[in-house]
Amino acid sequence: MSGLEDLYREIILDHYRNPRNRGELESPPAHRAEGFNPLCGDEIVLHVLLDDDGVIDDIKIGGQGCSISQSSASMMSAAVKGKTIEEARNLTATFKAMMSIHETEIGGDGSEAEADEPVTADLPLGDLEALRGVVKFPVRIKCATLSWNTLSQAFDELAAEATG
Amino acid sequence: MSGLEDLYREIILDHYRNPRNRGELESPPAHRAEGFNPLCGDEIVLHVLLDDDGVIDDIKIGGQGCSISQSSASMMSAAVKGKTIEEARNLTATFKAMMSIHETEIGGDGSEAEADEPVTADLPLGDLEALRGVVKFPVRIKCATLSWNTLSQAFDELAAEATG
Amino acid sequence: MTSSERPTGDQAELDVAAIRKDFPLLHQEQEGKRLVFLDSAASSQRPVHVVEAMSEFYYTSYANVHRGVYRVAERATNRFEQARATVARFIGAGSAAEVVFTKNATEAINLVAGSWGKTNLGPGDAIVLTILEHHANIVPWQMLAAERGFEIRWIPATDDGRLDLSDLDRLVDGAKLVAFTSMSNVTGSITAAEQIIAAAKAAGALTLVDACQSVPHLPTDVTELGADFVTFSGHKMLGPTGIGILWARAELLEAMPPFLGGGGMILNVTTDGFLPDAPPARFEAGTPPIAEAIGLAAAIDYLESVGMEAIRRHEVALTAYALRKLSTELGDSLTIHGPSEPAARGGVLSLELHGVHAHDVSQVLDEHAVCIRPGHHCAKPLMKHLGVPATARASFYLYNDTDDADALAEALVAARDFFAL
Amino acid sequence: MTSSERPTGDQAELDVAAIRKDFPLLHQEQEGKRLVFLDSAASSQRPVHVVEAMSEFYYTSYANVHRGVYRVAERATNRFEQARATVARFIGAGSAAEVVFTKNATEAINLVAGSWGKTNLGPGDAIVLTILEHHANIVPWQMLAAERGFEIRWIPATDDGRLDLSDLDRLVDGAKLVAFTSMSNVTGSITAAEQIIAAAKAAGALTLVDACQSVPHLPTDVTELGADFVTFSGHKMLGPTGIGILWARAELLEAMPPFLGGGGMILNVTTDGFLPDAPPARFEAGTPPIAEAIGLAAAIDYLESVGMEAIRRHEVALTAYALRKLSTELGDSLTIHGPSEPAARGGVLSLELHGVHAHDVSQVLDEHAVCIRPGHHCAKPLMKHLGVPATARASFYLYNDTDDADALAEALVAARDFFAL
Ligand SMILES: Cc1ncc(COP(=O)(O)O)c(C=O)c1O
Ligand SMILES: Cc1ncc(COP(=O)(O)O)c(C=O)c1O
Repeated sequence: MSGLEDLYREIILDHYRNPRNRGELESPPAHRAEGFNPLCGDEIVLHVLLDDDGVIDDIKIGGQGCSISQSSASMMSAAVKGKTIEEARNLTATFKAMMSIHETEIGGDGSEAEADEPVTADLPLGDLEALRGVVKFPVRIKCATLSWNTLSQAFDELAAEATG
Repeated sequence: MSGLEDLYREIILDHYRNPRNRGELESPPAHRAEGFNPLCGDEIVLHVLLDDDGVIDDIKIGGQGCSISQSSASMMSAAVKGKTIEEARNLTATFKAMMSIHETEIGGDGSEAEADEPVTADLPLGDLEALRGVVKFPVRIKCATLSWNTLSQAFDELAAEATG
Repeated sequence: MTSSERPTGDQAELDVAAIRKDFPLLHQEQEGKRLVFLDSAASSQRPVHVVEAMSEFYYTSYANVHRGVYRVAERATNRFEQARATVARFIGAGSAAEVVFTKNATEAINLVAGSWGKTNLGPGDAIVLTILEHHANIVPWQMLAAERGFEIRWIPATDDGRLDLSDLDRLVDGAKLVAFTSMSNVTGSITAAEQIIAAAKAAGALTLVDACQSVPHLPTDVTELGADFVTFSGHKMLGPTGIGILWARAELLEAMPPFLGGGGMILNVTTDGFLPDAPPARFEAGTPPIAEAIGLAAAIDYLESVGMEAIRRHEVALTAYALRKLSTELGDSLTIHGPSEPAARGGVLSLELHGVHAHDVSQVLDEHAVCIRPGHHCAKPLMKHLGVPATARASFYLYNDTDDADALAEALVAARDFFAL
Repeated sequence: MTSSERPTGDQAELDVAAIRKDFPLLHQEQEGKRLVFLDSAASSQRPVHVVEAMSEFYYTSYANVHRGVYRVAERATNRFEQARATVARFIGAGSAAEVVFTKNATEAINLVAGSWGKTNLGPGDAIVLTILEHHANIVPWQMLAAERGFEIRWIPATDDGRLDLSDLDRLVDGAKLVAFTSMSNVTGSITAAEQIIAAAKAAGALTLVDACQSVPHLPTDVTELGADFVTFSGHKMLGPTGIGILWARAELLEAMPPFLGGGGMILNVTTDGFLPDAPPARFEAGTPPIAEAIGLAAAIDYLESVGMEAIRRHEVALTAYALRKLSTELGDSLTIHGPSEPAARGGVLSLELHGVHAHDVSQVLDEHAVCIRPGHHCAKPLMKHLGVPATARASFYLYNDTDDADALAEALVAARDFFAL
């Protein structure tokens, strides 16, 4: 089961079993965003609370999913907390670049375009590096990126609210 | 071209070249009915004039079609003129029985049920016998039966008018 | 691989080894193990007979149907219409004209909604669905309801994923249509179609049976069943992709307006409008799935040569074996959704390995060359009812045997151990 | 059979003999004669590459797509999506997400009518069609117009079966959509797509191009073309039955509501309603034509290996040869509808043998093993315009050559003589 150990690194299983930042925040003031993986039914509910400087003051994760989507969400929450929106977006780009190698092949949902997005940063990913093994299992990439896509969606919604 | 000579008997070509009862009748008093062969675009316009005893006093054929549909219509007009509706229906049943052998195979339009209709008569077909060769060319059966189906439709419409 | 050593009384009726020979995909190995394909509820594999029937057709008799006079076109049309007659006979239809070819079961249901539903449902009306339904039998009705403003009522489900019919009469009262699955694609539960149809008839409602999961696995007689509409797909019954079936009573089809417009469904077209043709042509706009119909007919021939009764008995026996085996090997760590009585269900096992998400279960099983499907199985309302985000679904067909059930159990044990704290 | 004796300069570019080897159906004899297949405008034949690609896929990599975690399902999904990417590249689409798989071109047009049309057309609105249209690009709009009450305007045709664009600006003025064929399936006339699209754009109207007859025969670049919707079918371009394509600009697809509802097109479903997924999934309810997509990709590979430019040049040369040959052999007894200039048309010849109905022509030709199609070709408004009930249509593709044109001429002479008074 060498392939499996590549996918399910110890740190992933740890985040899966002990998810960080699990829960909800009052909304408003927090922004709530919901993401679906239509392929498998995984759902994620994000609550993001920004301070006046656009720094992520708090973030909570709800919903249900597999070890990959849950651990990715957990690691993401830890990684973006205390960061500005821009920093978080750059981290998202870096993470998705790591994941993008195969996403276009199994997407069929326009994800191709995503792969072309300029990667605006090449940040250190820390624990998130553990998810690199997912790339070898293309179907699971959508699990790993679900929470990140939902975070981008939350930022887009916030931006739309601000300008709209 | 032995197969072709079987299909295109001399009498068929004669009716094609010199169609009997070609034209229109004033409607009313005549009943007008229109038939389409959706497969090839052939159209037939029938005018039937009945006398008070339900005898076909006059019948005229309009429309366009191939040698088989035109000659069949021409022969039909000659055969049913002067007959009662019931006699004409019986002749139709006899003719369609001759044609029905393959109609179900190429129909796909419910013609199967038709083949099961009780054949109410086994009348002498006269000239119409010449169309027997059509059975060997299943696609053309619909050409041969178009005018007959349109005649049945005319009778049905008349009956509906009478009762309705 | 050890089947010769074990009692096979449960399923001795089918010669599964011989059947498997006909399915090339099942001959492959993965990581040195025989591939164990347990995903037929999503789509079955197909025997060489089916694939070769299509190839032979393309190589000898292909042409567009219904309009050609030349011999090849006539042959193509005959074989296409013979395929329709084969389907009609297989499901006990009164006539081939009651069989409409669609692209899949989903289109068949959309056709009923878009044609019958659009002309018969409006404000003040109600239809009845069930919590067991596949999205294919939910979303078309929700789309139509949003447009036409009628009510959708839901037959609830029991905890073990069967229909709860205790309130049936009240639910169907005043409804115009009751649309329900004959067998859940999640819990395998076989629904009491006779009872539902009788209640619907008593209430003056029509019935649509989503028979996607039952036609491939059980003998079917639509006339005896007494339903008004029955829908299913070719690809779940050894046939090709790209073809589905709507069966409907002739009088209903005759009264229904067209669904899609185009060539082949008209009597006449002018710039002012068009005159629709009779059914089934009326509902088959455009070039139909010609080779797919030939393939489907070959699939039916194959199923009939094995025997639908025999297939059903085999699956009941195999399901009974699997239920026993899984509970012996996995005990409390596994929940199997659906009826516990094998005769009340098809060979569809929705598994919940406690503490391990279905996705992860499926991933580990793939390492053991066991192919199952994780997810909501396009039945999210049922998932919600069962209180799970997803299940790991293993499903059997005529080419599966107790070896496959054993492999499933073994791989599940490995998955449990891998994810154990 | 005597091709070696005749100059073949016209078409020397394609090695037709070698190409024919790839098409088993063309190897058959009828009444001792080589089969001459001249019905590709209705549906083409297909090379072994296409049939074998599907067989190989069924035998090694088949599973339902998009939801499986196991390797076989992943392979199936990858190949299916690669097929989408192949189609996108072949037609110059901006992204694979702009390619929606349907069951045929007819469904593709119905999809645009039922989704975009239904939300954008209503009383007071107008769309523009042409007299050249196939019923597939007429009836869906007539059905929608009957429901939503908008006006349909018609671009007229010239006597020789081309579009008469003299009044184009007035016709498109205030219209919301101009839907037109890129090449008539009756007269072979290639329409001035650039001119129509420019006029439509100037008027603020969207454009739909029914490219069924051009994509198989001409290089196509939808982005360069500047249309909004382009539709075509797999079975006319060496692909299998059961698959069609809608290409549309991404922004349009994103704004359009679903057409058919079911599995695979949702993000979420509850008993209260559903949330649609993004395109193209939004428009592909139910199990898609999986093997058919694989077959279509193989067909595209084959076409590209021959070269679309080379195919076009071959067909122009062959059409020029056939037009000359037919007029030499049949003179005044034959009318050939459509433009007389080969470069202005595709290899579709609609023949009218004076005094002999198309049905009878086709019947006699079949005795000579020449396969052509008689009828209205699903273009009744055009038939009416041309003043004929039906035409006898011969159509060429990459596997036809001057021998075939000669056989056609010879058989037509026999038909004329047979029916001569
Ligand atoms: C110009 C044109 N449009 C549309 C169609 C319809 O294509 P299909 O039957 O594959 O839906 C055809 C083919 O019959 C055609 O020639
Ligand atoms: C119960 C049920 N209904 C409908 C469908 C939809 O079938 P298809 O995807 O072939 O349209 C399926 C299969 O996915 C099913 O299992």
